[in-house]
Amino acid sequence: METPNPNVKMWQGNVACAEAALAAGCRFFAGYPITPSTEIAEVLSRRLPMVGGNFIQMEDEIAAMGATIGASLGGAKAMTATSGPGFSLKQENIGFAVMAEVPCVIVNVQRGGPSTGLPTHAAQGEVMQSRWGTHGDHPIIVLSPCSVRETYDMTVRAFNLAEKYRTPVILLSDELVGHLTEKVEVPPIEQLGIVNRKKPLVSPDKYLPYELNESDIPAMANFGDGYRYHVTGLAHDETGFPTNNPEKIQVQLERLNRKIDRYRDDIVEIETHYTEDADILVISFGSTARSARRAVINAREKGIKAGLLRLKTIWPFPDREIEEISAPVRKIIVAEMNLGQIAHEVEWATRRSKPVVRVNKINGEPITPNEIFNAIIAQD
Amino acid sequence: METPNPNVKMWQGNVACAEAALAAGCRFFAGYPITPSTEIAEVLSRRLPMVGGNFIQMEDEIAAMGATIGASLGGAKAMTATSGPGFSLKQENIGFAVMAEVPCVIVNVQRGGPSTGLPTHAAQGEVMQSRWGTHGDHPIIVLSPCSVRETYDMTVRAFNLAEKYRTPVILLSDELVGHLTEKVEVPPIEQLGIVNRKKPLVSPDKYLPYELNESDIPAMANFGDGYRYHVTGLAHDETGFPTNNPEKIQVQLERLNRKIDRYRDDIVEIETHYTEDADILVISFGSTARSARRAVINAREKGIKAGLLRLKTIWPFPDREIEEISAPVRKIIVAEMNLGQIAHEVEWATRRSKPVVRVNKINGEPITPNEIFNAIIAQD
Amino acid sequence: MKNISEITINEQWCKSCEICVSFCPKKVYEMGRFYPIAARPEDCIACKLCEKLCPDFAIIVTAPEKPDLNKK
Amino acid sequence: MKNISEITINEQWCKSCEICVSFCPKKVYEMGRFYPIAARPEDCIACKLCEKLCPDFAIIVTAPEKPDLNKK
Amino acid sequence: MDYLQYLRLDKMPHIWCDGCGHGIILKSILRSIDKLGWDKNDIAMVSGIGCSSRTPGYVDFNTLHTTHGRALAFATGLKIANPRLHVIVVSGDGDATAIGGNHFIHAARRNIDVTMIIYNNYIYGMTGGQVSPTTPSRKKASTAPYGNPDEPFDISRLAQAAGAAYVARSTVYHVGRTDKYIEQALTKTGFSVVEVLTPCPTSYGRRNKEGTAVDMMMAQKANSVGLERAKNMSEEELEGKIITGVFVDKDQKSYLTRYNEVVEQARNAK
Amino acid sequence: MDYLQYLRLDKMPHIWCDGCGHGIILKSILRSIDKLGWDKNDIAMVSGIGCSSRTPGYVDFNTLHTTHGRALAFATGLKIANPRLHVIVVSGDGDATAIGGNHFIHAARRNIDVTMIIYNNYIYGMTGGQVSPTTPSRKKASTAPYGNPDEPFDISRLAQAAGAAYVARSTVYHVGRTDKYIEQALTKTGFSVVEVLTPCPTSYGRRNKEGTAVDMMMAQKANSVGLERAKNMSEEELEGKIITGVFVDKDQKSYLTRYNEVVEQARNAK
Amino acid sequence: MAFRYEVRLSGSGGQGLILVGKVLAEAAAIYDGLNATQSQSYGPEARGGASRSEVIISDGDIDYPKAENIDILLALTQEACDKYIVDLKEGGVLLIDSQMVTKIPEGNFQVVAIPIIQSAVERLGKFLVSNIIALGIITKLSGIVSEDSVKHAIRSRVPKGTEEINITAFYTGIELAQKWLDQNGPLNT
Amino acid sequence: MAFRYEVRLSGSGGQGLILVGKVLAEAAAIYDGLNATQSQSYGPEARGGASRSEVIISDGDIDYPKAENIDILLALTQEACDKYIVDLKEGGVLLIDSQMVTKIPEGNFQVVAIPIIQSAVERLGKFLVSNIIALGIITKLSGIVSEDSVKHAIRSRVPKGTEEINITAFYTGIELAQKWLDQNGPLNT
Ligand SMILES: Cc1ncc(C[n+]2csc(CCOP(=O)(O)OP(=O)(O)O)c2C)c(N)n1
Ligand SMILES: Cc1ncc(C[n+]2csc(CCOP(=O)(O)OP(=O)(O)O)c2C)c(N)n1
Ligand code: SF4
Ligand code: SF4
Ligand code: SF4
Ligand code: SF4
Repeated sequence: METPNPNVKMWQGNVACAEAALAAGCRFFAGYPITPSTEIAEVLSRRLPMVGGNFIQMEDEIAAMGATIGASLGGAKAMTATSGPGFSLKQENIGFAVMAEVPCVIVNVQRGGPSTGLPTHAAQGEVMQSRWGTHGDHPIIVLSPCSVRETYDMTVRAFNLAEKYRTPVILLSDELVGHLTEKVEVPPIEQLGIVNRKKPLVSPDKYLPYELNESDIPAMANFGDGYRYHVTGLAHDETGFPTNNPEKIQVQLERLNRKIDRYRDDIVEIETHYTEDADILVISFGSTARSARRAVINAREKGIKAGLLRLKTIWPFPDREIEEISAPVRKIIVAEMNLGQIAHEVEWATRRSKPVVRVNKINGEPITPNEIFNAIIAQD
Repeated sequence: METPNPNVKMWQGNVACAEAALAAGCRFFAGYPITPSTEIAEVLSRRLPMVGGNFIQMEDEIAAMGATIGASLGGAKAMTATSGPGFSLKQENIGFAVMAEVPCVIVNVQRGGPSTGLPTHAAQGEVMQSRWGTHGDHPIIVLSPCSVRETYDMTVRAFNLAEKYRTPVILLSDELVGHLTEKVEVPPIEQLGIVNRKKPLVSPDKYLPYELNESDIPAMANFGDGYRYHVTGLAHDETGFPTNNPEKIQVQLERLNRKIDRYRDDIVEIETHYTEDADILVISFGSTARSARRAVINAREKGIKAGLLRLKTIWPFPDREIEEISAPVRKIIVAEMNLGQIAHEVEWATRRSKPVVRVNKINGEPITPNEIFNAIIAQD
Repeated sequence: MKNISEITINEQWCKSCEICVSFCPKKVYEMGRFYPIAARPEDCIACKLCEKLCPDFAIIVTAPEKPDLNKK
Repeated sequence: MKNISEITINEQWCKSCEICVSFCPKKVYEMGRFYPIAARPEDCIACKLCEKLCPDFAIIVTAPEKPDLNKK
Repeated sequence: MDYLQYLRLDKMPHIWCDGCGHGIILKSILRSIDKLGWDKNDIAMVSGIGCSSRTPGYVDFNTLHTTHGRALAFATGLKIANPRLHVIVVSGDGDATAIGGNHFIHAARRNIDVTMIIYNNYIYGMTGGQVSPTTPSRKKASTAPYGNPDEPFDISRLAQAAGAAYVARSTVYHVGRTDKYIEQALTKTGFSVVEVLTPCPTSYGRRNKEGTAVDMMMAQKANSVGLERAKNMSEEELEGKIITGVFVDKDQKSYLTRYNEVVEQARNAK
Repeated sequence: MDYLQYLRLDKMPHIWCDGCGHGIILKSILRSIDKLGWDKNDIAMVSGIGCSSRTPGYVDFNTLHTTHGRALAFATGLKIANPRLHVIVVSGDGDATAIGGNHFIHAARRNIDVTMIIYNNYIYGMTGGQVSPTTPSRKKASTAPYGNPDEPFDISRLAQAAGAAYVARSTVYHVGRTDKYIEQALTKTGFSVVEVLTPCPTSYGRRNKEGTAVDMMMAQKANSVGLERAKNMSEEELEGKIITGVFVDKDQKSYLTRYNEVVEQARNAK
Repeated sequence: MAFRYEVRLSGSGGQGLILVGKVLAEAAAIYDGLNATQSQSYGPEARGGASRSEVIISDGDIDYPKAENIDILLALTQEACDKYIVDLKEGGVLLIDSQMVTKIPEGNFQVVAIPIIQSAVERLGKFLVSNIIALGIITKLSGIVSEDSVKHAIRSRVPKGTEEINITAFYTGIELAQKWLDQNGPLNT
Repeated sequence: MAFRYEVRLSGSGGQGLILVGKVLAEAAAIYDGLNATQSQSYGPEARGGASRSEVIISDGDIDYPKAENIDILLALTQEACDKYIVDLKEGGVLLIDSQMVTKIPEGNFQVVAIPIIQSAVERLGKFLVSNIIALGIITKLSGIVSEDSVKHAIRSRVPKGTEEINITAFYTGIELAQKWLDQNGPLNT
C-alpha cells in the first residue's frame, strides 16, 4: 500500500463535475432531479453551503434554468444540470440566456431517448438538440468529456468560456461518464486559469450592455452594481431595449452569432492519436471515444494504420480540423451512440468525398471497442 | 361585380389552417395563445363546437401538447398550434408522441427568434429545431406551406400523414403566410383523400400495439375500443411495455426511424419551376419561396437561366431530389429567413461540390425578390 | 404666494382616457377636443386623485404653497 | 364446511416487509426465515386486514364459509 | 374480492420495494373499482413518472404512462375526447405538486371530470430520495442534506383553494377510510383528489431514521387526527400531526357539463 | 412626488392603451418605493411577458423582462444570488396564474423574499383578448366566443393556500388602498403578493360591453366590498363582487432566513 | 403580362387599416374575380406605433405579397407617412389626411390631401369610421375595384350592426374623392 | 504491455455491489497506485432486477471501462449468473453464492462456490454485509489488490458507524477464501 496523495480522488464523473464547478467559482446551482444527472445536484446541495454558495431545488427544470439565469445576472457563477427530458424543458430559457447573453453552464448527462427512453443507460442522442434545441438562429458552445478527469477540466472550461464569451455553455456528458468512477488527480486551483466576466469600465450613463465593440463581447454589469440596465429576450439594440429597427436587429443578431464564430479557434478543441500516417480515421467523442481509442490501438497492433480524432468541442463544429486531418485517409468511421448525428456533420465537413462508415447503437449499451475494430477491418 | 363563388374565400393562412383541420376531421384542439399563431386557436374555439368537437385553452403549451396526445389516444384527430417559445416548450411532449407513436398535428407559425425575439415578424428559424428539438434520436415529418391555399392543403396532408404513419407531423408555417390574406378556392371534401388511422383487426388478446409487421406501422386501437394496452415514453417492446432488452429496444427504435425513412418518397414533396435547363438553381421554402419565384421569373425575363426548387416537405429532407435537380447547375442559391439552416443541408446533399450562395435575413423583414435576383445575377 | 393648484397636463403623453375628468371629486376638468382641460383649477383641493389615477403620467398637480383645504 | 380461514401466501411475490405480521389484530402470523407464516390460522377472524395491507398482493384470505366472528 | 383479475399478472411481482406503501394504495383503488363494477375497457389510468406512476403498468385497463408531471394534461385531453372513459390519474407528490403543480391547480379550477390519487410519500422515491414539495420541514433528503429548509405544501388545501369538487386525505394504514374516499372520489362528477400518505422506507424512512415500513405505518396510526377532532385542536397540538378526512365534497358543475352548456347555448342562439 | 425620476423618459409615453389601468398600478408602485426611499440601484424589477410585463422597460431600476410566466423563477435566482437587491416581480394574470401558476405557488410555499404585483385584468391583453384563468365565468374572450365555461381562480386564495406571507387585493380605483398594500408588501419579509384589478378596455371591456376605462373603474367602485364587510355577506350577495383587503399578513421565516439557519446549523454541527 | 397594383395603408395601430386592406382585397378577389393579397406589419409590439396594411391586386398570380412599388399610399399619420413613403413608385399617389400629415415628403408623386379624420368626426360623428372613408377615397381614386364589390365586401367584413354607418362612410369617401378630382383634375394612372 | 484485470460483481439491485466495486477500485487506484475504473449498469429501472458493477484494474490507461473479458465474476443470484456469465474469459473464475446459484452454467472456467449470504447472516447476523464478505473473497482469490489497501478503502467508503462490522466482514471473506483454497488448491491465474 502506498501513502495516498490527497489530491488523487476516485470520483464519479458527476461528482467531478460538481467539484469542478466549485473550483471554477460556481456559487449558485438550481436543479431538478433526473437520472442520470442527479448526483451533481446531490453533491452541490452538500458542498455549496460549505463555501457560502447556494443550492436550490426548483419546482421543475424550466424554473431551474430561469433561476440559474437570474442568479448569473445577480453576479453569481451559476450552473444547472439535467438529462434528456429536462434538457428539452430548459430549451426556451436557454434561448433567453443566449439572447440576453447571460453566462451560465448547463450540464446534460445524456441517457437513452427519445422521450423517457432509457433513464439509466448511456446515449449520445443530444448532439443536434444541444445545437438546435431552442427556437430561432443562435450560436452555442458545447463540450463533451470522455473521462472523469476531463469532466473536471471541461466543467472548469465551460465556466471560463461562459464568462469570457458571455454565453451559456453546455457540457454534454453521458450516463457512462457521469456514473463512471475513475481516478482523478485534482489540479491545483492556480492551474485552472479561472476567467471572470468583463465588467464595464465606463460610468453607468455611458454603459451599453450590448455594445458593438471591437471584441464583439460586451462588458457585463451585475444587477446591483450601479448600472441600471434592461435585459430582455426581445430583439434589442445596444442599449438592451427592444427595437423594431431591422438594421439594429440585424447587427445585434449578427454580432451574437459572430461572437462565437470568430473565436471558434479558441473554443474548438480536438485530440488526435496516430493520425499522422493513418489511412483509416475513427472519429468519436464522449464515452464512445474510449472504445474508439482502444479499437485504434488494437488495429495498430495488427499493423492497420488507424487513427483517432476525438472531438472535445462539439459545437462550434470542428469542421476544418476534420477536413484537414481526414484529407489523406481512405475511410472515415464515426462511432456514436445515436443514429449518426456527428456522422452527418462529418460528411458535410468532408464533402462526402470519402466513405463515412457509421457505427451506431441506441439500445442503451455502449459501443464496444470490438464493434469499432470490426468497422476498421471491414472490407468496403 | 361577379356573383361570388361560395367556395372561394379570402382567408388568412391561420384561418385556412383551422378550417382545413376541421375538413380533415380534427375534432380536438388544445392550445395556448401566442403571436402569430393565435388566430388558429381563435377560429377553432368558435368552429369546433359547431361540429361537435372540442376546443380547450390549456394553462401552457406543455399542457396543450399533452392534452393533444391524450385526445388522440382517446380517438380524436387532434391538433395544437404555437410559435417559437411555445414550440420550445412542447418539445418534451412531442418526443413522447414520437416514441408512443400517437398521431397528431403541431403547427408552428414561425416568428423572429431566438427567445422572445420578434413576436410579430416572420422568420424561418425553426427548420433545425423542428427536426432536432426534442431529445434523443427520432424521426419527424415537417411540411412548410408558402401560401394560404397551400396552408389548407398541407394541414389536411399533415393529418393524413399523421394518421397514416402514426406519428406527429409538424406544419411549419411562418408569420407572413399565417397572417397573409389570400384567395382560396376550398376544395370539395371528397378531394381531400382523408386518411384515418389503421385500427387493429385482431382480437384484443392478440393485439400488439407496437407490432413489428411488414409495413412497419402498427395498427392503433383507441382507448376505450376494448383493447387494453399500455402506452409509455420508456423504451418498450412490441407489447408496449417497458423493456431493458437491448435487442428488443434496438429493433423498435430502428422500426420507429425506418417507418418514416422507408416511406420518404411518399412523404417528400417538392415543386420546381424552370429547372429543366437552369444553370442557376434557387432553393427556397415557405413564404420566402414566393420571393424566390418572382426573382426567378425576373431573371428568366432577362434571359438568365434560373430555376426554382421549392421544398414543400422539409423533413425528411429532399436530399436526393436536390442532388438530382442541382446536378447540371452552376450555382445554387438558398434563400431563407434564417442563417442558413437549409443551406447547410443543401451543401450536404450536393457534397459541397458547387457554390451554395446564402441569401439570409433574420431581422423580421421578408427577403425581397430583388435580394434574390441580385444573388442570381451576382458574379462569383 | 400662489393660492390655487397648478395643474400641468402633458399632452404628449395624455391618451385622452378621461379618467381625470371622471374621477376628480371637484369636477375640475372638462374634456377638450383632444385632451382634458383643467377648466376650474380654483376648485382644486389638491387631493391629487387625478395625478394618481392618470395611467399615463400626464398630470402633475402642484398644490398651492398653503393649500386652502376648506375652500368650497 | 371449513371453519377456519384459508390463508395463502404467494412467496413469489412476498417481499418480507412484515406488515401482515405486525398489523394482524389477532397475531395470526409469525415471521419465518424468509416469509411470513400463518402460524395461527384458527385465530383468524377474516377481517382481511393483512390482505388489504399487503403491498405485494401476496396474501389471499378466504373466510370460512360461515365465519365464526365470535371466536376468541 | 379477486384482485388478480385487474392485474397484468406477467408484470408481477411489481418492482416496488419491500414495505413500499404504493401497493396498498393500488389495492384500495382496485377494491373501489370492483365495488363499482366498472368494465375494465371503460377505465383509463394515466400517470406521470415516478415509483407511484408505475401503477398503470400493473393494471389491466387502458393505461398511459406519460411524461413527468403531465398526467393531468394528457388525462384532460383523453377525457374530453372520450367522455365515456373513467379517467383515473395516479401521481406521486413530486409528480403532482412539483413539476406537475400547475396542471394540478388548473385541473381543479376547471373541475375536469377526472379522479386523481396522489401517493404522497414526502419524497422523490424513484430518483433516490430528493426533497419534494411535501417533505416536512427540516427532514433530510439527498438534496437537503442539512434538512429541508422549506415548508411543505398542504396538498389538500391547495386542491381546495384551486376549486376541486372533492378532496380527501388518508394514509395507507387507514385502509378502510382510504377505500371509502377513493370510492367517493371515483363517483364524484368533476375533479376529485384523494391524497394517501404512504411510507417510502427506502428513500425517505432510512435517511430520516424512521425505521421500517411497519414503523412508518405505526407512526401514521399514532399521528393521524380526523378532521373533526383536528378542528378543536390548537396549532401546537397539531404540530407533526396528519389530518385525515374529507376536506371538500361539493356539487358543482364539471368541466364537461359546463362546456356542453355553453356550446348548447351558443347553438340555440344561432 | 416626482414620478419622472423613476421613469426612463426616452421610453415614454408608454405603449399601454388609452385607459389601460396598468399605468395606474405602476404609479402606486413608484409612490411606495419613493416613500420607502429606496436607492434605485438596489431595486430589481422582473417580469414575464404581457402588457403588464412591459412595466420594467419604463422604470429606471435594474430591470429584467424574462420569458412568459417565468419571472418568479428568474427572480428567485436573482434574489438568492444578490440578497441586497429589493426584488419586485410584476405580472399579468395570465403570466402569473396560467403558464406561471406553478412558479407562483412554489414561490409562496418557499416564502422567497420577493414582492409580486399582479395586474389582474381578467384577460390576456397583449395577445388580443384570450381567456385567462381569472376571466369570470361566462364572460367572452377571443378564445371563449360563447362565454368562458370555466370558473376563475381566486388568486389571493391560491396564494394563501400555497403559503405566502402577505396577500392583499385592491383595484386601480382604490388607489389609496393599493398604495398601502404595496408598501406593506414591499416591507414584508418573505413572499408578498398584491393583486390589483385593472381595466383592459381594449381586449376585455369592449368584447364584454363593459364600456370605457372610466365605466370599468366605476364598476370597480360599485362592486368592491371590503374583506370585513364581505365576511357578513351571503354567497349570493357576494356574487359578482370584488373582495378587497389584506387576506394574509403573517410573520413567518422567509426562504433566505431558513436556508441560512439550516446551513448555519450544519456548519456548527461539523 | 399580368398587371400588379399595390396599395399601402399606413397609420397607427388601432386605426382599422387592416380591415380596410381586407375589404379591398376581398372586393377585388371575391367580387371582381381578380387575385388579391392583404398583409400587414405590426409595430415593435402587437399594438401602437406606426403600422401598415398592404394590398396587392393582380389578374395573375401574386408571388411576393408585400408592396415594393406602390401605386397608392394612404398615410393617416405623419410618422407613418415618413416611414412608409419609401416604396411609393414614381408618379404614384400619396393620399394623406390633410390635418395629420402636414410635412409632405419630397418626391416625384401626386399628392391627394383630404381631411379624412375630420370628415369622419364631423360628418358621421365617429372617429372610428375614418378608415372606411379612406377606403372610399381609394376606391374612387384607384378605380381598381368596383364600388359595388367594395360595398359587398364591407357588409361581409364589418362587425354586425355597423354595416350602415360604414356604407355611409364609404360613400362619404367616394364623394370626397370626387370633390377632390373635380377641384384638382384627374390623376395620372 | 500493461495488464488489465476485469471484475464483474453481479446480483440484484440493493445488494450493495456498487459499493464493493467502488471500494475495490479505490483500493487499487488510491492505495495501490494502479489505475482503476468502476462502472455499473442498472436494471430496466433504477431499482430491482439483475444488476452489475464492474471494476477494471490496470497499470496502464483504461480506455473502455466496461468488462469484456472477465477475470473474476461474482454472482449472488441465479438470474445474475445466467445473465452476466457471457463475458467471463476462458479459464476465468466464477465466484457464486453456493445457496443462491444452484444451476452452474456450462463453460470453461473455474468455479468457486461459497455460502456467502449464509455466512453473513450466521456469522455476523447481518444479511447486509454479504457484499463485503464477497469483497474479501475476491481480494484473496484475485490477489490484484493488497488487503491493507482494501481495508483502508472500506473505511473511507462505508457509512460512518459501520466501519467495524464491515472490516470484520471483509476478514470473514478472506478467511472463507483461504479455507476454500486450502480445500481445493490454488486457482490458475
Ligand atoms: C422532465 C423530467 N424531470 C425529471 C425526471 C426524473 N424523475 C422521475 S420520477 C421523479 C420524481 C418522483 O417522485 P414522486 O413523484 O414523488 O413519486 P415517487 O417516486 O416518490 O412515487 C423525477 C424527478 C423525469 N423523468 N422527467
Ligand atoms: C411561452 C409563451 N407562450 C405564449 C406567449 C404569448 N403571450 C405573450 S403575453 C401573453 C399573455 C398576456 O396576458 P397577461 O399575463 O394576463 O398580461 P396582460 O397582457 O393582460 O397584461 C401570452 C399568452 C409567449 N410570449 N410565450
Ligand atoms: S388634484 Fe384632485 S381636485 Fe385637483 S384636479 Fe386632481 S382630482 Fe381634481
Ligand atoms: S405483507 Fe405481504 S409482502 Fe409483506 S410480509 Fe406479509 S405477505 Fe409478505
Ligand atoms: S423508492 Fe420508495 S416509493 Fe419507490 S418503490 Fe421504493 S419504497 Fe416505494
Ligand atoms: S390591451 Fe389591455 S392590458 Fe394591454 S395595454 Fe391595452 S388596455 Fe392595457
